[in-house]
Amino acid sequence: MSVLRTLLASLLVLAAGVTALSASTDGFRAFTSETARRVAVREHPRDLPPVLLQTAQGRTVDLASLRGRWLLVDFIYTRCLTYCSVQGNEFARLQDRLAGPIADGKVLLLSISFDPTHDGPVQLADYQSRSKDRGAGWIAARPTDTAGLEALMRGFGVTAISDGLGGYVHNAAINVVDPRGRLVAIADWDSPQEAEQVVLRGLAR
Amino acid sequence: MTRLQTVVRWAGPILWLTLALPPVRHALESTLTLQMLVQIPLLALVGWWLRPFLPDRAVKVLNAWNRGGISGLLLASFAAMIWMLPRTMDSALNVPWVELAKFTSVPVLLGLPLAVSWPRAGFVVRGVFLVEATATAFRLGWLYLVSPQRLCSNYLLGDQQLAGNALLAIGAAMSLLLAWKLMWGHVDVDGSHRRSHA
Amino acid sequence: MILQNIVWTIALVGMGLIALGFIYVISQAGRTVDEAASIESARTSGVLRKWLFAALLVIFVAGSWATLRRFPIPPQNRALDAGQVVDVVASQWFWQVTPPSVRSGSTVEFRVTSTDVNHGLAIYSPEGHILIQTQAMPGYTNKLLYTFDQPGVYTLQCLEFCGVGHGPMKTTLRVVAAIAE
Amino acid sequence: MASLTMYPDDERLAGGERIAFNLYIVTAVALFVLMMLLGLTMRMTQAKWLTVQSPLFYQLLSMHGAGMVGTMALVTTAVMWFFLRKYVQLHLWAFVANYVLFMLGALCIIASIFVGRYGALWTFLYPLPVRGFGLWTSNTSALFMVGYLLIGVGSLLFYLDAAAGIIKVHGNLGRALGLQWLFGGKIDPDHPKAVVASTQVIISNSLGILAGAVVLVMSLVNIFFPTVVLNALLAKNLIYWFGHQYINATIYMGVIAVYELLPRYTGKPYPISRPFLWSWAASTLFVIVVYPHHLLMDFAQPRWLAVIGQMVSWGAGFPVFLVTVFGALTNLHRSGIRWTMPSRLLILSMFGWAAGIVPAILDGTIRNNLVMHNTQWVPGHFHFYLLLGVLAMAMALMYHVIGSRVSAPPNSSADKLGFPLYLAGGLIFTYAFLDAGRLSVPRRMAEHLDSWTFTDKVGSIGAILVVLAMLYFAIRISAGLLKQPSAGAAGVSTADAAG
Repeated sequence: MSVLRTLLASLLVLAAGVTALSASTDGFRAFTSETARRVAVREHPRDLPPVLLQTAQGRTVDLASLRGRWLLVDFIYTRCLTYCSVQGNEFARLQDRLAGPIADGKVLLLSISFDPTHDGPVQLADYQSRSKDRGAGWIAARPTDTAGLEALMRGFGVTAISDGLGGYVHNAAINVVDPRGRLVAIADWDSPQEAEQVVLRGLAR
Repeated sequence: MTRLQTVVRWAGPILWLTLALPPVRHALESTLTLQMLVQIPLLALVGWWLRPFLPDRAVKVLNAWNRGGISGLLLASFAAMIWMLPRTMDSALNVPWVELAKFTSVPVLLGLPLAVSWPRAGFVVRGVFLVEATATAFRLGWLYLVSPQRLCSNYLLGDQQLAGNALLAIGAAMSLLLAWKLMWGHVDVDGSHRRSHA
Repeated sequence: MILQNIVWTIALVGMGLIALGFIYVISQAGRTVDEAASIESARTSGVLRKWLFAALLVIFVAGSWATLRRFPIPPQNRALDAGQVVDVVASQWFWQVTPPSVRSGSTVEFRVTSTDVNHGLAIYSPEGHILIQTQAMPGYTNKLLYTFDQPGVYTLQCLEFCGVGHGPMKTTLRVVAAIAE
Repeated sequence: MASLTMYPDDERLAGGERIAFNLYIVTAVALFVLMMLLGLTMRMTQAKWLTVQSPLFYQLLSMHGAGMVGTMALVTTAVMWFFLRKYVQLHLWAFVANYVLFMLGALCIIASIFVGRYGALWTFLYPLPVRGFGLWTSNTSALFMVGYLLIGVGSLLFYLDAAAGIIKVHGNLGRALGLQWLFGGKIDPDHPKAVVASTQVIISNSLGILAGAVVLVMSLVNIFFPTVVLNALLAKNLIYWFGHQYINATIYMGVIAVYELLPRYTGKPYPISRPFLWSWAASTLFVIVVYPHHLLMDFAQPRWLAVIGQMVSWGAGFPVFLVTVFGALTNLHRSGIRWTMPSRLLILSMFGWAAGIVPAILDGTIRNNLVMHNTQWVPGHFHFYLLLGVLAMAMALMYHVIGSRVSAPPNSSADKLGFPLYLAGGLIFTYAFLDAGRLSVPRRMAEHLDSWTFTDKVGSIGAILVVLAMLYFAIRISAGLLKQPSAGAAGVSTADAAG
């Protein structure tokens, strides 16, 4: 009798266990929180918070006011010597590849610093020129206050942690925001083609 | 009940509360290695020590559904699997309800079932469980070492690799220990049946 | 005599000796003996086993020394200083060999790797027997040394199963006569 | 002398045991015939007597490899179970669970090969399973690997149950191996050889299965998450460590039949001795550490591993030649043996193992491996000791058992024809492989040059003879097993079989 009961209990545990595993991995797709973030954004686009940003030119812009065009957003800090610098180059290259839509005012690139205490307009402008900014359609900016920074980090799901050497390690990526102001896709930071595809597909619709 | 016995009986809840204290919690979650190989195992230990709080009648009922400890060990295995995922360990730091889930489910669904089931498990069931656990340590360690990117947004790559090496070391230690015990040690094959009190 | 024939001869002799031992014992198996003879034959068997052990031990030690004294695989972690270097890259299912020809008479270092799965590089003589080989592995470069004595067209054949195009995965290596200096 | 009783009572198969044993054996002999037919098809394709397209050829090769290794393991597990259960308590459920999991695993493997067109061979050498070039998908490879995992779990259950039984009687595995008598002390003359051999298998193959469980799951992770790239050399090491121990365990399980049965047929006791214990202790260590001889051509391996591979390969000859084969021949010498099928097969198996190890040792030598590795020399040597060695061991037990079921000894005139057919076919078949190795013919290749087809043709002829003999054996053994045991059971059949 206890054999049958145990068998039944084990089958129930098995079913519940597989269900729980599946639930906690979005159906065995997301085993890391970064993948989970991407799956979640793809399936449920997320509205962005209204946050005030100060650009490299010193102007103040509301993130919400940038609606009406496609935004490619990445997060940086300008002291970064490793891949953030490459991120900048990738953005400059995207300026070339998306030159047409940028000229039409349909696409805008936006680099946001999560290290606003250090990254003022000067540092941001320097970052852009170091990255060979083509001069059109790319804004580098920083949030104007801590609350804004937190709202941004939460809204985009960005985690930056200290690397123990005075710098940061963060889940770098290219975030795609549609004209309605919703985060709709997240692409690897080193595969701008992927982000570009999403934008071009969106523009073609 | 002597004082010592009282302390022993309450060791589980005391450890539970200690682990939940914010400074302890932050310290043990400051690196992946600490969370995975110290905090979660200690939470499982809490569950093991909660065993005396189960009423005898409940244990009796459970035992009827837990021949050879199989269903209990299966439950513990699934709980362990879920808390081995980089995603869950990562989210526990950012999402309060995940952290709460960890603090409750690891003791209740991992440690406690182990405590209830292990003494009932025979040689074969224990063997399968231990071989699988050893293999899992090797697999996870290997995985953490070869993953090209960080598996947890909250932890550094170096930390992840430290955890990987630690897991490989744990796997190796478990294999050697098991091999040694089986080859030269004393193994009480029938002990499980004799100790399987209600 | 090429190595393959030496190995074949040793194998035939070894297997033949074992067969002879079996045939001898089987030919004796039908006979039964009395207690005394049985004890005597047990004693003989014990002595024989000691001799067999000694013989095997001598073969083991001498053979190991002879075959390992000069280690047959070149060191992999330092420069080999061979006169010629050929890079060999294996992919499903073709070889990239640069340069495609070498000179005879001086040592060639083959640097062998793979871009995808495990392959095996075997160098076949123009007569069609394997001269030497190594594995081509993704992520590793195996260094092989060989000196061609004769000019001619040698074949490089894949020798590790690598998918359906494994058999036809071969190319040629030209060995030209060394220029007299 | 209890051990010389032809059919002792404690070996009788009662009720469920008989059904389980018959299931194992009938399944195994049927699978052997089928897998041999696949082998023959491939050999005839190489001989250009048949046309099989390359994709199908490699599917057949994958099936033949996985199928033969699995079936060898299945049938020798039955040998181990048959004898070990006399000395320690084994649970029938573990024996049956192994069978059920084996069959489930086999189904996965068959489906992945014949439905999914998997063709990355039984070694699933990383990363070939995920690079099928459209012939097979990664999911197909995953199914194949799940099949292995199921079979591995089955073996593990059986070994753990056996380990429990052995430890209960002997305290621990070290004492079961007889390590306490290596350097002195009076050896218990009743210490069963079957326990010693089984213990060795449990130790080494559990390690092998552990390695397999790690590398299989990691390969699965790579299949579903291609960004997780494994180290190809590490994966290869683990695969060969697992594969080597898994196939070698079949020899060590099978040889139990020789230890148990040979003395009954020669009528001479076959006592346990210190050299015997030394040989098994050494074998236990050797089989665990010898696997690098499969990676001698991976120059990236540390040199010391290659040296271990060669020296231990050579050293492995000592226990085999000096103790088991020499002991068997001593037992046979002037014993007045009556030649029936079991006794013939037992002696053949000793010859197959001993002679087959010669080309193995030669190939395990680094210098020779440089020209022999991955030629047909390799299948030459392992077919030698699997076909003429291990399979003969297992069939000796099968014939022995059916000897108790019918009223005549297992020695019909058809048997008298079948045995030499098998032996001659086996020798022709294996020597054709070895000679092809001498001629540098690669193994595992569908397309053969015209200059290679001579040995292919000779090998095919040998294979045809083997298949014919095996087909006869399979029918004969299955029919014999399905007969009811003779009415008088043990006592009566003793006289029959000895007569």
